Amino acid sequence: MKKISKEVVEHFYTTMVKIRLFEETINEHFLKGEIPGFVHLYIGEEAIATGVCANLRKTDYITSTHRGHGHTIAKGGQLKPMMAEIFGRKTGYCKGKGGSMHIADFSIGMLGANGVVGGGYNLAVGAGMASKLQGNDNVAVCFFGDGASNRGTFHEGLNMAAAFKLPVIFVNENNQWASTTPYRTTTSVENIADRAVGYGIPGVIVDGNDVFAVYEEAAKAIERARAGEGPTLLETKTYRIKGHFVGDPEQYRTKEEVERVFAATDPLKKFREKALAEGLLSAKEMQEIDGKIAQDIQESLEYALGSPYPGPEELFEDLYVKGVC
Amino acid sequence: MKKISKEVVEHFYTTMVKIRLFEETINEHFLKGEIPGFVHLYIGEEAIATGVCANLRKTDYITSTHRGHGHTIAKGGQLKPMMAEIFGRKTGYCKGKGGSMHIADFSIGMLGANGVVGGGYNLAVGAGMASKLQGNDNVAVCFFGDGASNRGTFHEGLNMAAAFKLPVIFVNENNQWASTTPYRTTTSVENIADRAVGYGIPGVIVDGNDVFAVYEEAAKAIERARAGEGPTLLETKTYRIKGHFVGDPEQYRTKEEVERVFAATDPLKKFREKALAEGLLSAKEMQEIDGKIAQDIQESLEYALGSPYPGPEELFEDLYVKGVC
Amino acid sequence: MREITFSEATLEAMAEEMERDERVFVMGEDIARQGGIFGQFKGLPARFGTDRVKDTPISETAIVGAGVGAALAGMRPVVDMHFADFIGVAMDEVFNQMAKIRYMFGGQTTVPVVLRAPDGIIRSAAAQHSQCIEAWMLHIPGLKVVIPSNPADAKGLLKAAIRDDNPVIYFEHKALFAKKGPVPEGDHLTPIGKANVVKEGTDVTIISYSLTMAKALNAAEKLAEEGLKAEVIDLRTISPIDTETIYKSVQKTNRLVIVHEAVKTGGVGAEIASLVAEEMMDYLDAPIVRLGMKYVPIPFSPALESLVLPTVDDIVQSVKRIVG
Amino acid sequence: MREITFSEATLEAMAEEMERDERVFVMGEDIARQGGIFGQFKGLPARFGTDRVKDTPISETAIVGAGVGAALAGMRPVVDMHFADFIGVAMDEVFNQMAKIRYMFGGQTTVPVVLRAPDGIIRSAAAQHSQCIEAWMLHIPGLKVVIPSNPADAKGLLKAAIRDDNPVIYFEHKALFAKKGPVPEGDHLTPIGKANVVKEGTDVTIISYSLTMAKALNAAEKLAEEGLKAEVIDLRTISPIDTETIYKSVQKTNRLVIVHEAVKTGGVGAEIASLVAEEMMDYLDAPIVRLGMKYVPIPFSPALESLVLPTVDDIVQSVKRIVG
Ligand SMILES: Cc1ncc(C[n+]2csc(CCOP(=O)(O)OP(=O)(O)O)c2C)c(N)n1
Ligand SMILES: Cc1ncc(C[n+]2csc(CCOP(=O)(O)OP(=O)(O)O)c2C)c(N)n1
Ligand SMILES: [Mg+2]
Ligand SMILES: [Mg+2]
Repeated sequence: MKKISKEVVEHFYTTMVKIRLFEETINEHFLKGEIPGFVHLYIGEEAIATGVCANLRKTDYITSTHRGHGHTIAKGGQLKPMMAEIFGRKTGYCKGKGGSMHIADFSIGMLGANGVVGGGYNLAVGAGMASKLQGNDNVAVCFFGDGASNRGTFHEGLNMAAAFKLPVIFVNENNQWASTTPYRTTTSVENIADRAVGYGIPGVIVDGNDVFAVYEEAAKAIERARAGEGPTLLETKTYRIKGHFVGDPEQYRTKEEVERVFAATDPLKKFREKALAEGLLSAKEMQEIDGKIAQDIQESLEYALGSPYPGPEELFEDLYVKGVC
Repeated sequence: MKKISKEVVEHFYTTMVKIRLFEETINEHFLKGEIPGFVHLYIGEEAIATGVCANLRKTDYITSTHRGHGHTIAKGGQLKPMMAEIFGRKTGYCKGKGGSMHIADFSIGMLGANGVVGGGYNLAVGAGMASKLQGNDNVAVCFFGDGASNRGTFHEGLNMAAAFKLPVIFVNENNQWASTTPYRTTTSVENIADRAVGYGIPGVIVDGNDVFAVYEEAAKAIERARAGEGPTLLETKTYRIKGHFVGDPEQYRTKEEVERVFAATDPLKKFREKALAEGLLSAKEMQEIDGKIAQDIQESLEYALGSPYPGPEELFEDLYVKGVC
Repeated sequence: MREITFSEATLEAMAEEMERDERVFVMGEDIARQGGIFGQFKGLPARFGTDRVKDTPISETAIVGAGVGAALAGMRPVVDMHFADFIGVAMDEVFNQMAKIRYMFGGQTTVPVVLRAPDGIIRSAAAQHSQCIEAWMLHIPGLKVVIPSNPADAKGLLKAAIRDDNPVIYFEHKALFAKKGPVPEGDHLTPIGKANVVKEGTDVTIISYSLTMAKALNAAEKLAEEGLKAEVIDLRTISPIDTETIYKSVQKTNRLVIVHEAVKTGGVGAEIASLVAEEMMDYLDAPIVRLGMKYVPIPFSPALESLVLPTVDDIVQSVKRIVG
Repeated sequence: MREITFSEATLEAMAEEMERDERVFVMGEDIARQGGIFGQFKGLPARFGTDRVKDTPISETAIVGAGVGAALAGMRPVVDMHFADFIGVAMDEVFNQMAKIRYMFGGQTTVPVVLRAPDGIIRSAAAQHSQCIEAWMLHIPGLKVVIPSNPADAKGLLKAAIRDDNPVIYFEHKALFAKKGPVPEGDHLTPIGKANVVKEGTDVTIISYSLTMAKALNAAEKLAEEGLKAEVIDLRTISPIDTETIYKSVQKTNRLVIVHEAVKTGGVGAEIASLVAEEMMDYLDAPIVRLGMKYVPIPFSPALESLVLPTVDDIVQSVKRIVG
């Protein structure tokens, strides 16, 4: 494993804590009935977006899912417009038109969360195609779930990316659940990465709860893509700790199972233990980060709650670009 | 290789000759401008449908493609209603409503040719699901092209069949071309059968120009399916000898290439040589079959040409089943 | 009569039909383990087993396509689309297979599939989880399309759809699932193709369906307070449209307002308005009015979402405008 | 003016726009090696290379989805659907991605994609290769939809579509590709959203578009022989509909016939008829008439296929009926 700079280590921790706290805050306010729509939390999967995106530049692209807050934060999104968007405010990323399932920040190459499961593959393929046509070395990362791996778009996207050697990295977040449905009951292979063979591309499996491991494997795949060698299918193994959405009655599994798994896999706990054991970050440094993030989240919350809702005059705005031709 | 009875050997030859002559007849009359619509010929691929379907019962199902005449004949379809359908006559299989791209014979489990490339996978999956629910051991065979293997339905169909262990055999006819496009320019793997790994099912490659080999491999896959062990992906390697459709200008390849390949791969020639060399059928026996088939085709042609076109009163027939509820 | 929820009514329909005919089975995402995301399949797996109440992969083309294939092989599948918005994923299967197989193959077979599609706005689910797309289906010969507005019709239409030998798209509004209403005991069927004159009147015909029916009836009450007698028709079946009932009503009232949740432009209201403009022009004493969703993707923020739908007041004002 | 075919006109449009803007590229099945199944891409690969004129796998969701993705990343893709009938395969990409991305994300980005879709009946291609589905697209806020009837508009609308920052669906009738007509030299653009009054008249307004325009004009000639002056409008843009031009014409002629090849029920004619029934009722002296495809999947046999479309005589008779 190559040496990781302290800066990067701090970035890992900061990003993961930011995601965790952001999601906990959302959870709390959703349960209070303050947040409209449906919200899917990224708690327990922080290491994946964090590890992958730590390798990306601002000009690289990502496509996201219904569970997209973590991806946006990891790609460099800002807390205030995210929070405001989730609360349906005018100051949100999408002026309140998107909500939790449709957050995007095109200024940093975050091409949007997607309410259609498996809707992101081909968008990422297209972004990769654009990079190739433009002759730059930007890459596109597509995050997708285990459930999403059974959509036909998976196949069409991976084949096209492979056939055209496009700079796309397909990052599977195998959290073992698709809503109420356990992974192996509807998916015919033990590992999603096994499917890489069908496209003649590398299929890699990594512990999705270990940010260091994710970072390292993603780095290889991204370098490969930048070098024009085509796509990689990277499977990150994790577990969905929370309900599918906030408010999910979770009648399909026991609390005990979830708690047992989480105790063993919590990526933040894992990070803290390793950081302390290997002297990467001190307890004090981590506490400082915790405090700083808590404050940022609090500020973003106040920003959101203090922001107005969009007004009727904005209803037809942004539908069409005007004045062309 | 297990011993094949003389009856089966005769069936191979009869069926392949029937397909070849049928297609040549269609070709001739299409070029004379007598046949409406678009016609895709099965010439050069006769061994595939023949070898596969020789293992099937009347109660088994097949789904077909735009290149479906051979599948229908091999499954036991009748020449007269086929011919009449292709000529748009009222006595055709579909009363003239379908044409070459939409021939079906539900009485023998031939669930229809499909104008949508890749439209057949899920129909076959559904038929397999029905067999399983009904508790019988009928199987469903889905024929599909190399080009079709890049449709998302391939993925959804194979995953579902594998996850539910359905009695479906996916028979790929890799004729190296999807319309004007050579196989390897748009498909990311050397063999379609490589994709079986992505579903945890057997992927088998066989010489699609050798009816004996196809028969044998298909037999294994079909037995497996009947025994409740789930689907197989069987790739049959062949070559598209004719244009994509009758009238194709074929500007994308040379006549020489095609002739060279055909000389080496013609499944009928291959069969005849082997039959004579191994004493399976005599030249005289084959001539007799040739003569009999030529006569059958001629009769079906006369039947078609002598049949009336559908009348205006039939336009709204068959749209809805009436009188239910 | 006993009152049960819309969701319970569909559950009864499913259970009775599965009991009655072992060829009936149902598949879709998340229907077995938790009984459907709106609870509309609760208890069925325990009763009929998970072979006949099947959780599927997230593979909408396979769900619909295999439903069609199973129907061709003698079954009577009900397939669940989770959200109507995802029909787009399987549109080829609906449009080029399900709808055409019988006709294209000369009537050799039947295609008895029911596609259940929960639609409509609920709880700010935003642009990709709120849509009503019944108008697309109306434009596809070979399909039947039904859309109940209350628990009794929810049961009756679902049972009729399952027994119908034609493919039927069954839209059910997400915001209706929890609504209660009287439902007859026993084998209650609602005929496909028959609209329901829910309230008789002489001054204007208001046609609606699904969740919006409540607004139409509410508007009719308000109008009654002002002495205006609205006839309110629940369309119930989108395809085939019950022109007889519509024409009869317009002949009586000479005025027509159509209200639905789907986007107004290119919606089902356009077909109804056109039929009347073609066939009943001489009976019309005023312009036809269509009310429907504004021409935007459905925005997330409640502040905007609340603006896209026609309101009771919109209906009342429209009627007054054309009656006045 | 020089005369070129519809196909050549689209070829000029492509070449000029690709020359002008290097962000423009095109992908689809069978477009490079043989120049498109209707020859409509002939010569482009030699001129612009096979990176910018790309043969794709048979993967319609990837063709449309990657087109959208490339647009988000700064390109201006043109994607070819081979046959409009296959849009169903990629309907989710069209409906839930392409059409909604700009609005749903609060106007952060533009989605300059053109989707070319050859549609309509030609040579008994039967149920799955002959359809016209522009009405679905009209019902989807966020899209623009154009549909030329002649070579000049084919060029002008395609160039305008490529330059438009909104997603545009460009329907082109398969039976038009070989038709010749005058096309201005140079940078000819046809404005999106403007209908074309092709022939002025006072007795009736006939609205049509695409291949059916020829029948409308033919009918107008026949009517002229009988002293009836029809005003003929080529809609050219399906979305947004040019209501101004339509209303102006109906105010003058007081009678309206709409003709298109798409299935009549739920077709674009329904929207036009409804708009007029809502806004122009006082000007109408007769029932509106819609003519369109009969309510069946398109049958193969020429004996049946020839019965499904409205004829010149249908138009003439309809006009006479409402004028008489
Ligand atoms: C095309 C489509 N089908 C179904 C759904 C409903 N749905 C939303 S999330 C989800 C489960 C997704 O599972 P997975 O891909 O594993 O992602 P996870 O939620 O575990 O992150 C389903 C079925 C959808 N949004 N889109
Ligand atoms: C969904 C869809 N996309 C495109 C087409 C147009 N098309 C018809 S046949 C064909 C090529 C099929 O190639 P392959 O699957 O290899 O079958 P083959 O013709 O070689 O038997 C194409 C692109 C279609 N009919 N359906
Ligand atoms: Mg998951
Ligand atoms: Mg092929």
